[in-house]
Amino acid sequence: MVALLEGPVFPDARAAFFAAAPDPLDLAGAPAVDLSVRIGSLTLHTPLMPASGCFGPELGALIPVAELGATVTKTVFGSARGGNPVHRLTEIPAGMVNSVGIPSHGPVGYLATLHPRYAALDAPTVISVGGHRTSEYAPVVAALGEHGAAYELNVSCPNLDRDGTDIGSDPAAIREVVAAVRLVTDKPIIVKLPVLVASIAACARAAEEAGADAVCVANSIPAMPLDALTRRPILGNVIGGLSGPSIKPIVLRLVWLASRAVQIPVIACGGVGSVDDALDYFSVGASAVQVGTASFGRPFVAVEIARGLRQRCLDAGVGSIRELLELDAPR
Amino acid sequence: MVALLEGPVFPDARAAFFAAAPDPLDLAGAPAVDLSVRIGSLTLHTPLMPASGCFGPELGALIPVAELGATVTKTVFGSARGGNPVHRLTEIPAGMVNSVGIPSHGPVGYLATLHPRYAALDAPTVISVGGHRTSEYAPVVAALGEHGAAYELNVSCPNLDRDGTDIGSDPAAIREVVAAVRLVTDKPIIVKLPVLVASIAACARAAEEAGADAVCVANSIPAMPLDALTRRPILGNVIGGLSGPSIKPIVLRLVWLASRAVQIPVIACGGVGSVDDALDYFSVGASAVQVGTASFGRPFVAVEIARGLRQRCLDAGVGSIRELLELDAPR
Amino acid sequence: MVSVRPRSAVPRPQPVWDDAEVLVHEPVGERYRRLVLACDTIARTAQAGQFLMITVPPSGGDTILLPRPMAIHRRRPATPARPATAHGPATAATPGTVELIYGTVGRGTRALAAVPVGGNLQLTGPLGRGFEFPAATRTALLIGRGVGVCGVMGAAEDAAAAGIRTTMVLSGRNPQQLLGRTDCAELGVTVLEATDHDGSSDLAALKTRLLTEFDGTTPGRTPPDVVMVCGAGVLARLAAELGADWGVTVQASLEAHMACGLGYCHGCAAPVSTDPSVEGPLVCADGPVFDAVLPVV
Amino acid sequence: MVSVRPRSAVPRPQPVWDDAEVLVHEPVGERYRRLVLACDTIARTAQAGQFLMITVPPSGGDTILLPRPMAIHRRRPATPARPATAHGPATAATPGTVELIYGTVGRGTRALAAVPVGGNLQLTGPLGRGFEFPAATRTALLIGRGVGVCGVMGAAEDAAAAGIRTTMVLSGRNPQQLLGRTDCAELGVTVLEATDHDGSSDLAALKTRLLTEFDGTTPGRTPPDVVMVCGAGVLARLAAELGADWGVTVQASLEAHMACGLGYCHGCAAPVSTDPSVEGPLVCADGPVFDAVLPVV
Ligand SMILES: Cc1cc2nc3c(=O)[nH]c(=O)nc-3n(C[C@H](O)[C@H](O)[C@H](O)COP(=O)(O)OP(=O)(O)OC[C@H]3O[C@@H](n4cnc5c(N)ncnc54)[C@H](O)[C@@H]3O)c2cc1C
Ligand SMILES: Cc1cc2nc3c(=O)[nH]c(=O)nc-3n(C[C@H](O)[C@H](O)[C@H](O)COP(=O)(O)OP(=O)(O)OC[C@H]3O[C@@H](n4cnc5c(N)ncnc54)[C@H](O)[C@@H]3O)c2cc1C
Ligand SMILES: Cc1cc2nc3c(=O)[nH]c(=O)nc-3n(C[C@H](O)[C@H](O)[C@H](O)COP(=O)(O)O)c2cc1C
Ligand SMILES: Cc1cc2nc3c(=O)[nH]c(=O)nc-3n(C[C@H](O)[C@H](O)[C@H](O)COP(=O)(O)O)c2cc1C
Ligand code: FES
Ligand code: FES
Repeated sequence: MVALLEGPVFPDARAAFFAAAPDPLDLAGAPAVDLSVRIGSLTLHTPLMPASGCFGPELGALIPVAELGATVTKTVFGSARGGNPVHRLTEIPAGMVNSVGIPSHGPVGYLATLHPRYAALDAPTVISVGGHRTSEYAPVVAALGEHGAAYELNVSCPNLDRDGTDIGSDPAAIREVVAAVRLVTDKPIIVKLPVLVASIAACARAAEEAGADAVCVANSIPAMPLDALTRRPILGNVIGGLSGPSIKPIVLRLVWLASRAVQIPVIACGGVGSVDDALDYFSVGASAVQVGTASFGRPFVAVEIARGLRQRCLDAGVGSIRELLELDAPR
Repeated sequence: MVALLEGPVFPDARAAFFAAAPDPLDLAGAPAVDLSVRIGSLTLHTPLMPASGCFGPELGALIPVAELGATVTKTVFGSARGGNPVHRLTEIPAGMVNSVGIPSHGPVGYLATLHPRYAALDAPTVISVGGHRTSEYAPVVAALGEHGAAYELNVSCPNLDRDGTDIGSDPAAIREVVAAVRLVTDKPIIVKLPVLVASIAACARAAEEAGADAVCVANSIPAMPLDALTRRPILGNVIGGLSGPSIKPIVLRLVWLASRAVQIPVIACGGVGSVDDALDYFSVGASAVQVGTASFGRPFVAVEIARGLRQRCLDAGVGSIRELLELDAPR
Repeated sequence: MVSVRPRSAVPRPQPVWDDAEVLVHEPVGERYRRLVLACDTIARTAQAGQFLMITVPPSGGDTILLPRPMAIHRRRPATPARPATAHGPATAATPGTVELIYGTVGRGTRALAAVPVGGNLQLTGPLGRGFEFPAATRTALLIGRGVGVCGVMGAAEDAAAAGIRTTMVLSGRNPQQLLGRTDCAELGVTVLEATDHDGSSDLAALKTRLLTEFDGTTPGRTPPDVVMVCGAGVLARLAAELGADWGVTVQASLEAHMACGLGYCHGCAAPVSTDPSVEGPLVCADGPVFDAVLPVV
Repeated sequence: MVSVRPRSAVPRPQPVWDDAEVLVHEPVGERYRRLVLACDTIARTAQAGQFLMITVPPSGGDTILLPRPMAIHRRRPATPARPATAHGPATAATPGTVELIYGTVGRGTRALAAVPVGGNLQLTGPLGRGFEFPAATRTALLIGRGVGVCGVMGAAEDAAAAGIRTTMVLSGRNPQQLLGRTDCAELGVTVLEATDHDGSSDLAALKTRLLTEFDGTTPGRTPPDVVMVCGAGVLARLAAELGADWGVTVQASLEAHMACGLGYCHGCAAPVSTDPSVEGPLVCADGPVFDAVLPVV
């Protein structure tokens, strides 16, 4: 890997956006807006973070990362993986489908190349960890040592010890993964659940009972985009993950069910691209949201949502999102 | 129930459409196009049929039903059910969400009221059968006696004997349902699988091994539409099934996986609204398609697709959809 | 409480699907749009209070999947060409048309608003069970609010044809937005305006006004023989109260989210069943017009 | 085979995001459209062969999620206002602009085509590692096909500024559709046209022609010091063959489906890795310009 950003910084075009961050002094007299959220021992000052795979330290020079609650890395696996053949992604109406396949340099490679660049950003780093057996997660977390502020366990990975169905579709497998990781770290554990499960409530409860500090609901939905003309699969891997606006109504239900099933915070992920999308998820029980697909076209969208949430609270004269939702909700 | 259509028929506005049916005499000299498909002992002359819940005998007066391969009834349950509270459906971008809740008069009520009207139509009737326990399906099929040309088992129903997860998400439960129904009928059995399953291949194989003649892939996807202004659930049941164009890329993958997993025909169902949608499904292995949501706005769409498939074969000078796809597919 | 009206002696017309040309499509005030569609069969057969399912064509990149239910505001059957006679000059044949008025509220009606004059709209109709005057009706009170006026205007047409003396309450937010004034004038219907603007649409105020208007003592002020209502649910209740007071039949047109409009999708069941194993009546097939009575306490 | 070019001594500019005004947006022939965007920083800093990620605004009901990668065809840095002098009249300041040319192929570029002059486009750039002339380059052969011409035009600009004698093959379906003639004339680049129309774009024909053109014996016909190519994959192979024949460096610009353009989404890895545990280079960050060599047999 060559380092991407070598040159001088020309901040002119970005000055206005960076400057737009609300000046704390302006708020004198206004109610104290508290958007902070606790994930285990970690407190995020705002409930906005990027979705795994949809953020990189390269963005540190383009957006005010300090205005995010955390950053989230692309999933790190135990061994080196090259990822999937081309094409690895495509856009379809109201969504994109990706089959990047999670190339990874393993935890050692990650710590050597990417982590220092994450650590240099002004937000806690959530390291996403993957595995193809329930036994593969804990060693990666252990190898990451004390790096990262929290771990997000991506269990939307085929379980090679069983029939290749996702680890996250099986509550027992989730339990095994989380229990093993709990033994090697005291840091917050987030379990990121897949969509294609018989019972999201059972999966979320398995994560909670095994010691997770939060669940993230959900990952992209497996899909198979075809070329309109040739009818051939567009993706080199044939199947990819559908993300973006079209999955939101599906994920809303999962977040609602999960947040009724567990006491730990539920982080919503799926099709968030606006303040209203975020508020929709908060209204069905989410404590925080992740932004994926929307940030490719609008790299600043998560920061904008964080600012927008604060502004809506200020405008409404309330101090928290919960109060805002109560106001919003007509009787 | 009052009978809906009491009055005289005014066929003028429909004459042109009915007349558009290709005249067999016109085809002299053209290759014989054979679109027929076998589902167990039943042969459909064309691979087009409506999706359960999206057709009624009322349409017999509006569209040339004889041009469909079959009709499919709304799901019949063993006991009377009133269905869900309002609203029962809504439209969202690229899809609709319904929580009708499958009101049913039970098999006896169905045979007394609806079945005679289906039987009067010029296409075989596939009766959709549902249940909330694996033991509930066979008695309904038995009660239907010799009526109907085939049975479609809707296993996207919460299993009240277990934790309320869908019967169709559990291969063992699918096996129980199909084996029990197989004992009470010799007619073709189609098993209609849900989307939210860990392994569609395992579910399809369970159906095949227990004696099903076809699988239908898939049902609508559970979702939770919120009112844009109030952020309250739109549906009386909070959760409904998402159907229409936005689920097609998700269902394409399921059809592809299912048709590689079993030898019996796979009937595709999800977002079909055009000849190309149908061909996309055929190209990933489907043998027939069902049309649901698209037919509300365009009641004649399934007939149009059936005609369009035949026309494409004629235009290409081939005799079957398989040959058409081979032509279409560039090397 | 609404209940399904007893089966009528008059058969209902068979719905057809049609590809109807848009003859007029224009704004009506600030909030509404008028559509005049050429559809002979429907113009000839539709009964008062019936509706259409309109398939909204895609607009921009937005595809509308479900057809939208719309009341048939006016029916104008085709007239044949007539040669000049001693009584008047020659007239050309006119096509049969129906007129709709709708408000743009969401994606579907916004896309509908983009359909050009000269374009075509696919539709199914006439649908549902409409209003029907009880035998020997001589006077009628119709109540419509907002676009609900369109739901009852067909009854005003029938009343005019049958010589039934009719009063119509036109209710709405403000005087500028009231629909139906010209139609009522054309049909010889007495209009009572009721607006939020001056408080006259307030339910209690309206009730008092109607009880005075039809006080039963002053000649020409006897209560109507039937009340027909379409609009907000609270108006149906008001009508039911008046009907109970006056001892006359009340017919109310309901709305529901619909997919098929024909009676098979079960999307539109009215929420009136108390037994969970029994479904409420279907607004599209058993209604949209129901008998409205006060719930028994 | 392509490989990542060795790290350059020249630092790459920091990408910025910008909200650039659309100054020109017009058809170019039948298939393409030209966009001129006001973006000072990018016009000043972009290197030859770099690209932008353009966020396509929603058009009609259609929202485009992923930004679209587009080569920077021309860079025109801002010029300050100049007072009249003995040498000439006063000139107004001009803003820094970049010019893009694109073909409308799918949803994204169709929606892009709807952006009006005077509107704004959000974009990130300049991105990627572009073309770089090896030290002491005196002559260069550039090859572009279709919109691929835009990928190499920046190198022609650099060559013109550095006094490098340049020939450019403009390849395309037919003479009317060839892009870049005016640019080449302005930059003093010798043009060789090659079209499918008359068969001159045929790979074998083109190769023979280029080998003759640069036969190494006739004076002024010595092989170029570097070959730079952008367009179809087969052209990169042709260029690599020529480079091998002539013993000179070949740089090829590749395309890939992209989401971020910055190097973190891994959507754009080139399919050149043979070891499944090793990822191919990222077209957006390690390229789009790579060294192209013939595979070792
Ligand atoms: C029998 C009947 C007659 C009607 N007549 C008229 C009329 O003459 N003029 C008029 O302006 N409106 C009429 N309506 C209401 C009209 O159908 C809705 O305003 C329209 O469907 C809204 O669609 P939308 O996409 O703009 O709104 P959205 O809110 O975006 O629609 C979302 C979904 O909800 C449904 N929906 C939303 N509001 C209603 C509603 N009030 N009734 C039924 N479905 C709704 C839509 O059909 C759609 O499926 C009538 C409704 C019924 C049932
Ligand atoms: C570095 C680079 C520079 C480019 N420069 C130019 C240029 O100067 N002029 C020009 O006309 N085109 C250029 N392209 C190609 C251009 O990006 C695509 O034509 C465009 O993305 C197609 O988008 P669409 O939505 O219209 O097509 P669709 O086929 O509908 O797009 C579907 C998806 O595939 C992607 N995609 C499809 N074709 C391509 C392609 N050829 N390259 C990359 N992604 C693709 C789209 O970005 C989108 O995600 C360049 C591509 C790259 C990678
Ligand atoms: C290009 C891309 C790469 C992704 N990589 C990962 C990943 O490495 N690990 C992971 O858990 N999720 C990954 N995801 C899924 C996202 O984190 C997110 O769950 C999903 O995209 C849904 O959110 P969205 O609709 O906001 O995009 C990826 C998504 C995209 C689009
Ligand atoms: C209004 C409505 C009612 C439905 N009722 C049933 C049903 O009774 N039984 C069933 O198996 N599927 C039912 N479905 C699901 C459809 O049969 C079909 O599987 C789904 O809509 C996906 O297909 P589509 O995208 O073509 O609509 C219903 C769908 C809709 C929209
Ligand atoms: S709208 Fe389908 S049953 Fe009434
Ligand atoms: S486009 Fe994201 S890594 Fe290249």
